[in-house]
Amino acid sequence: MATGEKEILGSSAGLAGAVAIESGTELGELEVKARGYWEQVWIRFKRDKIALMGGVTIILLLLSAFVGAPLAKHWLGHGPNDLFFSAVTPDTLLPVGPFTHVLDPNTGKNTFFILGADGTLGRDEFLRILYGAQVSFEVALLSCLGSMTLGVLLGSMAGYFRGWVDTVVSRLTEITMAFPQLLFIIALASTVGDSMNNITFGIFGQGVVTLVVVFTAFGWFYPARIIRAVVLSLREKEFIEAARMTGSSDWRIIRSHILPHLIAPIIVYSTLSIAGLILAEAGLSFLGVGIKLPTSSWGNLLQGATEFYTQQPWLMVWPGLAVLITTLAFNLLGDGLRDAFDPRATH
Amino acid sequence: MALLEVNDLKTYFRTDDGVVRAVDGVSFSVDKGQTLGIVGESGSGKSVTCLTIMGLNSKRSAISSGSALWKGEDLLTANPRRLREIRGSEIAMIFQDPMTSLNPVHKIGDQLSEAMRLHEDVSRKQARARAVELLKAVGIPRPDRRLDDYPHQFSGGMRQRVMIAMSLINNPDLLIADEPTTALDVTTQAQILTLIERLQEEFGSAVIMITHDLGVVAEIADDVVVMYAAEVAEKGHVEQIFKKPHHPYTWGLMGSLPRLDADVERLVQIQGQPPSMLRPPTGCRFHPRCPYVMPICKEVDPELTAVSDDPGHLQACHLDEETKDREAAKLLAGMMSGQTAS
Amino acid sequence: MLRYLIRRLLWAVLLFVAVTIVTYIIFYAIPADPARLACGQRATPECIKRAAHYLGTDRPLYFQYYKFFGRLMPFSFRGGPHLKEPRLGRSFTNRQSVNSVVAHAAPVTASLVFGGAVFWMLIALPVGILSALRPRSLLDRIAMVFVLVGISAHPVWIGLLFAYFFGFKAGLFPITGYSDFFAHSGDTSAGPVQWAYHLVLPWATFAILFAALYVRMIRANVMETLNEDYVRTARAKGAPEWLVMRSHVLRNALLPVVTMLGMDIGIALGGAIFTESVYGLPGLGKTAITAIDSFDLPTTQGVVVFATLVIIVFNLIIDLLYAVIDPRIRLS
Amino acid sequence: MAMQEEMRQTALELTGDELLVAQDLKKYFPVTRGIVFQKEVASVKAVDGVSFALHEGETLGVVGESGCGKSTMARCIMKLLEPTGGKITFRGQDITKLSRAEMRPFRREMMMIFQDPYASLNPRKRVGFIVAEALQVHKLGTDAEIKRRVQELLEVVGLNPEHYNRFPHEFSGGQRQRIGVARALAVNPKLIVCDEPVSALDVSVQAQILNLLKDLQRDFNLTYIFIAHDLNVVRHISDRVMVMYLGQVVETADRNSLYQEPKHPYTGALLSAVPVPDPTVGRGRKRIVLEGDVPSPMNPPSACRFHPRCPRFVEGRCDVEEPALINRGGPASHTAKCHFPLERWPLTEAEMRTAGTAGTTETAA
Repeated sequence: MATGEKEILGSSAGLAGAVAIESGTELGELEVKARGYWEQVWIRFKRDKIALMGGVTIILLLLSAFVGAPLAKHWLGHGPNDLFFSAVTPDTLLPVGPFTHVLDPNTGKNTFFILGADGTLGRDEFLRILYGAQVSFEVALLSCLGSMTLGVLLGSMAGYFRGWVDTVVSRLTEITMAFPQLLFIIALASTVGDSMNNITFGIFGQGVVTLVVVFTAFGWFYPARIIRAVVLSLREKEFIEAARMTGSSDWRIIRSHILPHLIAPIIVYSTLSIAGLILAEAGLSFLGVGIKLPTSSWGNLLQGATEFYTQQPWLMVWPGLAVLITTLAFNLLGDGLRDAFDPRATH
Repeated sequence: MALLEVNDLKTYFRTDDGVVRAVDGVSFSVDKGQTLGIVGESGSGKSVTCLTIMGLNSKRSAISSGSALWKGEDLLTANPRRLREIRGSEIAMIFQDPMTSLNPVHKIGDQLSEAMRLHEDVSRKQARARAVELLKAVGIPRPDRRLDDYPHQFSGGMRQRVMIAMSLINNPDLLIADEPTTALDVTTQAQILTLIERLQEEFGSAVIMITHDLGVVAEIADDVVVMYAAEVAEKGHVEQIFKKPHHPYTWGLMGSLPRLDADVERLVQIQGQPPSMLRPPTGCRFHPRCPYVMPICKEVDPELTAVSDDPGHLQACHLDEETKDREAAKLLAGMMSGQTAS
Repeated sequence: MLRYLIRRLLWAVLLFVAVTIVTYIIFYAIPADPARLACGQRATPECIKRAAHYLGTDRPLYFQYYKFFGRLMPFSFRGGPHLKEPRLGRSFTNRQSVNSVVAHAAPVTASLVFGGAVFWMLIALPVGILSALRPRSLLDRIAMVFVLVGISAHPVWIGLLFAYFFGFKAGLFPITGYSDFFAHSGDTSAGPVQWAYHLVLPWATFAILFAALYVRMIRANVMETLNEDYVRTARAKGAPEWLVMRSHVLRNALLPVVTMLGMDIGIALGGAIFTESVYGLPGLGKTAITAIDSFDLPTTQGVVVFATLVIIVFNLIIDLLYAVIDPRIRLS
Repeated sequence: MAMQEEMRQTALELTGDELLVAQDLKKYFPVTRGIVFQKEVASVKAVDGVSFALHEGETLGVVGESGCGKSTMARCIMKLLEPTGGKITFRGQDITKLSRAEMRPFRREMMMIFQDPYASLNPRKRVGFIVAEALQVHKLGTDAEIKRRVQELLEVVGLNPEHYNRFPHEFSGGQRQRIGVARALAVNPKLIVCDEPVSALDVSVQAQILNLLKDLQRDFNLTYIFIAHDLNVVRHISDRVMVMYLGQVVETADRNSLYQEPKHPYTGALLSAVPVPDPTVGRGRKRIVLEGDVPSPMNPPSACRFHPRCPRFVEGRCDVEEPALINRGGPASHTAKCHFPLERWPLTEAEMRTAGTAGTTETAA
């Protein structure tokens, strides 16, 4: 009773302990030993040179898409959608090859096409690839954000509260998985596309919003399944029970015991899903249901290249290579992060 | 000649964090029909010792040295083919976790007869008949029908019986049981121990019983090896170990066990935690936890030497015998007094 | 077992109904006016009205769906005669029966997908198993690079590169076109050899992504199974390594691969769309894309419903197959 | 039925000053089956009518094999699981039906120590946070006060108070269990439910924790419910012991009475199965080996649940009439749920099998 309380509180060593702590911090000893989870993850991640390379590549790609593209446009003096009839060889009707000077009819000056022209309309391939990167990143990052938000919300609710919420979410994911997804996405992109393609909020390319909506609609269920599984297994852990034992509210348990465990899978899955989304955007644009011309995208550049691929094979190399490098960087980063978060995983 | 003679056995594992010395110079021998108990806490290297003898460690990460003479033939240097011949037919092994030790996609009968057909040229029918015989011997009801069942249709205790049947199907000379009852309840443990004892009488096999339970060792072992931190702390006949223990670690183990037949207010507790085998303590590995620690203990690793008045009893401790006799007597007297008090 | 069967079967039926509902909403409720689309470019109000009546879009949505679903059924509702209409309707563009459109396209896609599956398993099985057995070896490292490139490179791009190098430059294989497996008498342009010859590049293209995914999955599964206690038990019995591998490691490690294979073949039916459009194969995907371009709703929808049905049937088969090969499910 | 109810009641003589009383506590887990709509087809009777009373400062040991419902019972008492039936009274107040909010003040009074020292500490949280959680939740003190208190608690359980901002993975199993003890102690609870607190630990460390628990009980006048499958450990720490089998209590008695004169054949079998670390004693006695496995709690045997495995099974009695948990001879507080209790202990296997002179034991009861 009261005596017990007194005894625990009154134990004199407490003060000595506190003093020891302070001196320990001074010596920097505690900092060295008390390595937190995130610190350990970071140490493991730093050791993984390949994953670091992926991360650096991603930063460079983002910079070149959102900073480099406008700069290049400024320096070259023409935009990605400007048409140059002089960039098409008149007798063969083929676009000009890399490193060609093209006459700008507006200014009468020569302008430089680093990777040549993209097709019979004579647009600058290099700038189109840079601006295509913008579109790719916009679609991938926003769709990832959308599907992860939806997925994490539904998945964690299903996992934590079980009951009818779980039933509904689980059945919904099963139904979504039974769809021939690609066909559906294409169909959806074409039916809702007409009304949504022109929504750009002033900053996005045409069709970006449509793709984000469609990808979000079909992308949430996989993260939801992962998160649900994680929360379900967390829920059975004794430390959750221990938190309930102390009288913690649901909100406190979710915030301080469940969420910290979800960050790792969310980060890893997001990184890997961005790679997939970049591929998907390029695919849909290639099929003509994604980003619509004249807005450039790696997918519609690839589509344009098929017309000339026997005569100008380089045209299909550039956008494909851009996709490869970007997705590879995200995949490497994702794999590295997974290993850093869970060193024992076998794959 | 001893059936199995292990000399200065060492097994190190390479890991990302460094070399783990799982077994570090262990010697013992087992005679025909005898039961050897190996006791120690988790991580003391008792399981790895036996896996090394069986050649079942991962070849990629484990390095072993020393020798394990099986009827005079060194198992550590034997070629893989010869080792396979011995495994399962002359030396058989039972593992700790009966839930995961059986292949979930094969029928029990097939797994049993596989063990037999690997070593003997018998027909499917003969192997099946033998399997029924053994399932019966280990006390599985309706064995002929249960042969066609899958492991998940058996309870933990029943699976361990199946494992025992499988290990005995070729009449092995030595049975290594690696904590066979740790995962089981006490009544099931009694069933399994009784079974092993009975079968040992019937089949005449020698047994190595690996366990952390001193009680199990006291009940079924003839000789006992006490392991601590990859080394042998003490070994001898079961009576010697329990009546006149000579190592402070053994005292600690015995004193820390609450007992059914003795009352003590406070248990003897061994301070601290078992060491990491990545960086084992210098000198005697028990010295950081030893209440009798002397300066020499921190520097010199004690040799395993015979107790002066008892040549079969070996121990590795710097403490003088007089103190040991006194302390051991005190410990046992303490337990005895408890016994009378109850 | 029977209970399991019935449950899977009922769930499959339920899934099918759910998918058709969503399909119907996407195709007939979201687009502005199907009737206008049905009339084509120069739609007169009269035509639209007629078309709306014919399509039933002047009736409430649930009734439209009811009719649509009723047509799909192999038997008639309420004992009346079955509608004398093809189950999947008629194309807006050429009034062809969608059934026959699908029937023509399906074998092409099936050839691509099943051939591709054989292709990818032929790569993934040996590479996955060997690299699991020798982690960090040269083969394993090469396999891991292949995996990364395989999942990162765009299938369209791989297709274009293959077509360029093996088709155009080296002239080894045809770049476009499809050839029937069954030759009509006297037709030398068809037959199994021509069929395979035309499909080599598409198969290779199609297989790369899945081969990469499967190498990774098989490698992980085998590595995990190698650490199982029962594998140690098998070794302790004295089983030779090949037997341990065959009967204890692979048997268990490849069980989940079977399920994945079933699901992926179903998904791949839709995924074949890229390969089909690169190589100009008249399969389901190409049909769907052409139909979407010309706002041909019934055809698009027909392809989607068909593909869904195939996926559901496939998953069902896999479920049942799994129950046969895994005693833990069969007997529970 | 009515008679049995009555007997259960008589077995529990309440004086009014109990800290905790459980009456006819039940927890059934539904087994559902269905294709679209799940319907309940059966239930796992994990805890099926458990009653006991607990006085302040006392330790009640609960033993039984895995699956006997001892952990489920602990979670029902802690209200981590909603009991299906029965009544739990804490200090005279019925807490069975309390909502989570109403339960909160009681959470300060009863704490739990968990089995797995790895799973029971959140690996992403510092030790300080873990130990302080109850203090934070119940808003007991400022941050500085809480920090000081945490350090004191770490000291009390034998850990270095400097280590409050380390993570659980930096501690060994035994030290982690000490952290678990510190967490349970933080708000000065009256009752601590220990759910197999030492079964995951090495023998040498197990003794440290047992000694610590005993010291704390002495110092802070704690009341324990101590659950374990190890009879040695339970005997060491308990004042009274309750033996459970298939969700029911089969025997309950003072420690000495139970271990020296078990009445229920199941208790006898358990006691004889425990290996004794003494070669002369251990080999001298005979184990009573029970046949078969524990039946499924979904479909427990009729009448006396132990009858299919019982060496003293009498057909027509044990499988027909359920015995009551009442005094079967010996001290008044010693109750057993058996028609044919053991006459004395130890018994040889042959004596065990002869189900005694049934009539006399019944009348004696």
